[in-house]
Amino acid sequence: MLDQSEGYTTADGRKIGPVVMEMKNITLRFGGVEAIKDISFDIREGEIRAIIGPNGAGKSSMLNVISGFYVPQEGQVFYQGQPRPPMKPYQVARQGIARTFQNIALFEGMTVLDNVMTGRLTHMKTGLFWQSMWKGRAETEETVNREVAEKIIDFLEIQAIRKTPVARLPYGLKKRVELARALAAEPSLLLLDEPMAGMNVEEKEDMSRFILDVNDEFGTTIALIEHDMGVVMDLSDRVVVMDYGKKIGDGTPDEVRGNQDVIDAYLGVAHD
Amino acid sequence: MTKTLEGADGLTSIPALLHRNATKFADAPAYREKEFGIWQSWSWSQALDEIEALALGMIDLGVAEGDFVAVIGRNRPRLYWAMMSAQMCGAIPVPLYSDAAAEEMTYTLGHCGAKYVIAGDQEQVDKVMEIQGDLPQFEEMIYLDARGLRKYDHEKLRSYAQVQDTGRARRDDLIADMKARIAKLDYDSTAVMLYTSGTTGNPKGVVLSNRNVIETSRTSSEFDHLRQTDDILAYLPMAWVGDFIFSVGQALWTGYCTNCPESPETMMTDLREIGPTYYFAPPRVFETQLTNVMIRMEDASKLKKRMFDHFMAHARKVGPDLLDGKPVSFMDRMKYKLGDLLVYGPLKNTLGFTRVRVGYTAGEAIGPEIFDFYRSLGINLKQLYGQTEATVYITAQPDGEVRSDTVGVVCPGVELKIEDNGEVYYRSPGVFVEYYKNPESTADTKDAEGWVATGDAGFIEPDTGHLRIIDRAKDVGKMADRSLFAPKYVENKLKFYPNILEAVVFGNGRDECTAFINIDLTAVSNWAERNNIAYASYQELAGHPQVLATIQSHVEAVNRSVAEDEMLSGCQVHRFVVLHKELDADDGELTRTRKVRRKKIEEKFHDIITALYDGSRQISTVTEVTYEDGRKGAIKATLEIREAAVEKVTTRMAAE
Amino acid sequence: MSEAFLYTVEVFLNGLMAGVLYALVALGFVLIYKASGIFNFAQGVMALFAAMTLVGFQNGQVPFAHLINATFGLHVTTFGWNLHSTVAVFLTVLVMIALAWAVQRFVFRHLVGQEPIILFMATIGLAYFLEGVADLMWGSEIKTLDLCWAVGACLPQGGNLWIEQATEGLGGEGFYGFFIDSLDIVAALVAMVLVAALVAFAQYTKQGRAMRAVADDHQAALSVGVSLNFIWILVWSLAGFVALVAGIMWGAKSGVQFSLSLIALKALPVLMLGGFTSIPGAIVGGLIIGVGEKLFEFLIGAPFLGGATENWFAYMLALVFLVFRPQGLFGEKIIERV
Amino acid sequence: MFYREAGEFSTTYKDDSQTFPIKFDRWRYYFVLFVAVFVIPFMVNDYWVNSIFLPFLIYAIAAIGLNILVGYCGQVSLGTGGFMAVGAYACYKLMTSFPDVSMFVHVIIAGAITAVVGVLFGLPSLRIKGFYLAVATLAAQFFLVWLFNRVPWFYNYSASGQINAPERDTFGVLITGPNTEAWAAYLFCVVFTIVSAVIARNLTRGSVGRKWMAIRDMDIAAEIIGVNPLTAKLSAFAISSFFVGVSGALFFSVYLGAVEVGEVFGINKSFLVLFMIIIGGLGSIFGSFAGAAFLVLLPVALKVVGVDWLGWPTDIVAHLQLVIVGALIIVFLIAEPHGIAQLWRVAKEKLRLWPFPH
Repeated sequence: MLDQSEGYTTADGRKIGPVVMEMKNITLRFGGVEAIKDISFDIREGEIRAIIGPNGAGKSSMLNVISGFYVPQEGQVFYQGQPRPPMKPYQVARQGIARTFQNIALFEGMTVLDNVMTGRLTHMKTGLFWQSMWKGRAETEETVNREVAEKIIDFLEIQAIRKTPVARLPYGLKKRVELARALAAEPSLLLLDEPMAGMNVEEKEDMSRFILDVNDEFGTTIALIEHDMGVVMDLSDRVVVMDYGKKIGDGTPDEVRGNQDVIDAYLGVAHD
Repeated sequence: MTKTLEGADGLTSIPALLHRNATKFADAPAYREKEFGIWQSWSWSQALDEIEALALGMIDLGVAEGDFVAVIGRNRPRLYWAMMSAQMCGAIPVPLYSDAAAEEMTYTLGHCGAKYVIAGDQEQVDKVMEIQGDLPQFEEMIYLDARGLRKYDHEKLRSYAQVQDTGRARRDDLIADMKARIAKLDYDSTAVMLYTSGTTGNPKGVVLSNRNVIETSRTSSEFDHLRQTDDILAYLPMAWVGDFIFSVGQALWTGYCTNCPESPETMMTDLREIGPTYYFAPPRVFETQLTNVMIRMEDASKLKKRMFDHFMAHARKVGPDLLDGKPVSFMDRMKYKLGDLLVYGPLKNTLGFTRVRVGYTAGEAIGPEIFDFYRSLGINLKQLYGQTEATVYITAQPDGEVRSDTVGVVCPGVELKIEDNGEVYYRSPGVFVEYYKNPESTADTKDAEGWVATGDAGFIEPDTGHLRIIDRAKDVGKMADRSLFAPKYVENKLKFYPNILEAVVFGNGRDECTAFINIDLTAVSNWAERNNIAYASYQELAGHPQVLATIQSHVEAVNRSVAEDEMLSGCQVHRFVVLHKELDADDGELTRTRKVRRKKIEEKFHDIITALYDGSRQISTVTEVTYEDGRKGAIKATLEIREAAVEKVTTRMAAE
Repeated sequence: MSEAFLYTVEVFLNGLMAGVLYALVALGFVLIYKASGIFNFAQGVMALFAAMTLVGFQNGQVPFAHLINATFGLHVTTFGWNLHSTVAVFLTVLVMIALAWAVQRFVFRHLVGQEPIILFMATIGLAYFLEGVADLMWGSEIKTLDLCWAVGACLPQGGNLWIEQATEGLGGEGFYGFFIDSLDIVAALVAMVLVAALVAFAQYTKQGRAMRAVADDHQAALSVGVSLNFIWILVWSLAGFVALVAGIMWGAKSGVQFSLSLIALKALPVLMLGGFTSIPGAIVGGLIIGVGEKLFEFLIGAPFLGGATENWFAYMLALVFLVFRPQGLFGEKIIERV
Repeated sequence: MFYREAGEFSTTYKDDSQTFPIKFDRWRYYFVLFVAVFVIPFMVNDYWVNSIFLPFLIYAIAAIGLNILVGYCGQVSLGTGGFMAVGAYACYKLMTSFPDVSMFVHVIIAGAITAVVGVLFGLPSLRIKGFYLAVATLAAQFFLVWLFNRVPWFYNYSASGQINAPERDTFGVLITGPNTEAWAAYLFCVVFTIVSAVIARNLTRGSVGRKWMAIRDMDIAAEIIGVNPLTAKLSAFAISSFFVGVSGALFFSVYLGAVEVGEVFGINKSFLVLFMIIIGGLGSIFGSFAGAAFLVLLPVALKVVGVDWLGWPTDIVAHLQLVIVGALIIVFLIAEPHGIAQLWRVAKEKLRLWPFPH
């Protein structure tokens, strides 16, 4: 197991910092059902952390706990040192946690650019009055944030569709736009909910490349859940494996690959 | 060589011009690039500042006078600046084709012994790193777009911005040195070295002096009345002499603005946004554009289509005359005005040509109807004839004397002579200094008096003084019956048909001509769609009987027109095959500028050629192809050999 | 028993009666909403339309008489006969079925799969359209509606003497017994019967079951071979019928006029209270609103607020209620997921 | 067809994000402004002003307001009539209590007051959605109308229960009352309309606008990316009600002069304005104008055709109008849910691509 104190250095020589978020003995119930059973793990600064497991293993619930959308009945979530009190989703966002969704949740009525700009909303503070005047503060703020948004757009290579209404885009591109929107918030922790779901091979490759580039370029800490084991393994630094709401493995991809329970979970007793 | 005045207005080097602009047009836009959704702009003074910063940084890096600095990447202001910075260091910029494969690059970089490389992005950096081993003299690489390069070993790698920062930081220490180096540059010191994509053998490094560049730029700018307020779109390979003259030479001389598109994909929309006033494109670009126009109009409503056709017909009738200022009846003028409101204006607008004042095409012959189409819209499209060795300009068409079948009159300062074998020779201030490290071929092309062989065969029309090019001189051969064999001439006639993309005619030393033909996928597939003809692959479409029939009709039409010119009537195509693959630069069948490599093709497809002459009805063959990612593969095909009707004529001996 | 208390009771009873009528209209909404997810704002206008048509038939009016006269300068008004109530009602039912078909065919078939709010706005448009048509057909003047099947077998009018006498003197001298409109009583009875009938229909008939199937799950219903189109026409017809009954009651009570279409507005809070999807909800909601607004007016409105609080009391009540229980009394819980 | 865009490019984000990026549109816009402000006032008579221009301008403001709430923020409201009433009565009270203050001030304050009321009735929107909310807003409608009907303080205890606009001016020019010049009334309203439109545009293209639209398109996602639904929805209610209030104030003081609340600001007013934005186009400022123009001109046109030409009695025409409007709503919802604005957009695209079909 990796040392939990000061971080570590990855195979490709990236420095991984201290713990950003820690899950301590999380248990989550829906009525009688236990979606998550006493799970603990941590996410470190600058690393790509994957949570994998067969369908119905409780991955999504886990992500929703991290994103603060669900509040666990037992256990405690530590974010940047302090225990995190239950809070509204938008407050979580303002703490620097951005996410994408398994089934795309873009704003269909807006253009790509506007969608990405919504990602900047947490950074835009001008009051109603100044906005109604537009000239001056509002316009300046708009420009400043537009620059950031455009950098992201350029980074994810969606310049060509900048002004297209999102509704007209194909699935793969929508996924990318959603990633752009999340990135635009310049999050300190980025959560990806099945980023590869429903993609063909090339799209998956593109997406993986982008995820790596994001982590490489902006040093963003990324936590992603994915049931497609193959993709995740060459993507992430450390992997948590879940099955039936329990944690059955945690460590570097290689460590996890060796883990017998994991092998069983994926090959032995399939349940979906 | 004719010595002209020592440096026009005493401006003897590119840096000098730059300084003049930075003071004379200080705040006028010099460069624009579509990036981050808007057109980032730099005035001349800002540009100078950036360029100096980079130059100083490069001096700091250790760039010495006379060093070669290779520049590789798509058209971007910062790369143009890089070339000028190099000149400011007294070094010689060498722009290279960014789509060149690694081995091609190994040769060029090795040949000029470039110590420094300025690369556009990761792709280029990777290519150079791959071949670093074979480049002993290589020292440092500077990259522009940091994307994906963060993890790279930065021992021999620096970012453009970083170099500029050091340059700015150390300005005071280095500025003197730089000024000194600039001062040393004179009218005959080298401005740039460009590699010609030779149709045979390795590319040659053409050394161009400040004289060459500045003199040509000056005369040609005056010839076309270019203005400081003009706009051009820089999208053609930076390694090509044309781009260097348009985007650097003339841009610096007249001080107009060079605009770079966001990416090749958005090229068309960017063109429309900028709406250049001075525009160059090779015939194939105009051709594809015209094809697209026609295709798009197919889906238009009946009425609109009728209106479009009606007014286009009218435009063809009077458009060119109006452009050449010839007399046109009042009614026709009015009707043209109306057409301009309803069709031409909007069309030019959607194509981005509304503001074009001077448009050029060159490189190969352009189809008359394509040429006339654009002319008739009121776009002042003209042809010029030139080559790297001449720093582009040999002949060009003055406003008002424009025709599709000539390449215009001699440019100011250029002398022309035609040898008896029909080869065209010229002499001008633009004539290149030498082929780098290649005295013998320098000697072959350029004689003691400075006359340069174009390698093209042609003749000057006595009445108009316009030059007409028949073909590559060395390709102009004799047929078995000693009559003149000019393949290019025929090929061009064939290529004027939208359905035909490429054509290669054989027959040198034989008694009959035959041809390979490449269909134009865009045009033909669209035609197939409309006649709902199903096809699975390029190969299948190319082999489709109806397609073959159409092509045959084209070939026969060409034969008729060839027959009219008795000198060349022997070149009628008796048999042809439609090839199963597109001729491609990656397979070495075309040059990077998409000129046909005859030898290569003859070797590669010898079996088909023999079949063309041994009277067999069809031929099965296997061809090796290279895919975009560099992998090689092979495709099998059985090709039908078609007979084409020819005109009977009494051929005259070419000797007479 | 104190007089005040007895008056309160009287008000309460009247409230119940009114509530039953609200419930009746609300029922129409629930039917359509359950089966097609359409929130039919036009329900009230349908009642008006039905009532006017009924009167029109009874008096043998010529449809579009005004229009015809205006265009051709004629002076036609009636055919000069009077139809027997039963026939008139029967004809009106036919008209309502035709209307149901038309609405389905020309409007909602083209809006399948649209957001509920769009459908809702469409029904507002429909309401305007119907109102206009009704006025054009039968003229917009106020009409009196009285149905008689035989001598003495008419819809009763005025206070119910029997109850009045039975309760007279309960509160001593000053109290003359409860005044309750017989029509309300009839209406209440009819409403109850109707509700019972509808429930029975939904439970025990084939179409009824199909209807519920559709309400539960369109796809499933389709897959077992239920014709959505038919079901939708069916529910709209039923709603039309309910509207007719409501129209008769209210028409008989306060004349057939535009204000009649406003009872639909009154039914809305009832639904918000009871939940759009539950028949019992509609009834309970109706009663609560009916009683609530009467009592509020009697106890607070009239004495302290200048009266006429019925106009808004129902809405305020529903509004306040919604804030605490957005899905209504009997409605299913709304769960949000990511 | 008329567009010549080649050579129009933006070198700053300011240029790129302006309302009319294309020169041709920009000039057309300036032209309209010029005509509206410098030409029309000098050629209108009472008839034109009172039967067309005033209602159009004032309804346009109301439509803009409602469009912000419904079209941009996705919160359907049927209480417009009620809120207009608030504006009207607030204006009335202000006019009567502070006779010497300029009408500009009165109207603006009236709008502000309405905004407050709007926020009050917007509170439930935090818990309830869709047509539940729509119906809930009816509460506002009925309660407010009742309030102004029953509480004498609001109509200054006048015997009739009506409110009548006394003569008030701004910069010494008479704006309200029977002796007002047509052009003065017109100019007064035109200023408010233009300013409202500009403000609305500025808000909807900025961050607030995006918050609203995010809420409209997918409220959960919006909250998760950091939009606070409370502020977003309430700001929409506030702004929307402000405009509606202003229009109400103008409607009473400048246009009608005398108001009986039940008649003028009843539920039908709510529907009328709602129809304007449906027909004009949800989520479009231009649509608000188009819709207002359409529904103001329709009755006028019908009257001209029906009454003046065909000589029909007015009531028939009125009924016919109901039928037509109702039908139109349905047709638009079926055929073009984004209304006239969308038709306009499509036409414009076609013109820009001319002669190409797409």
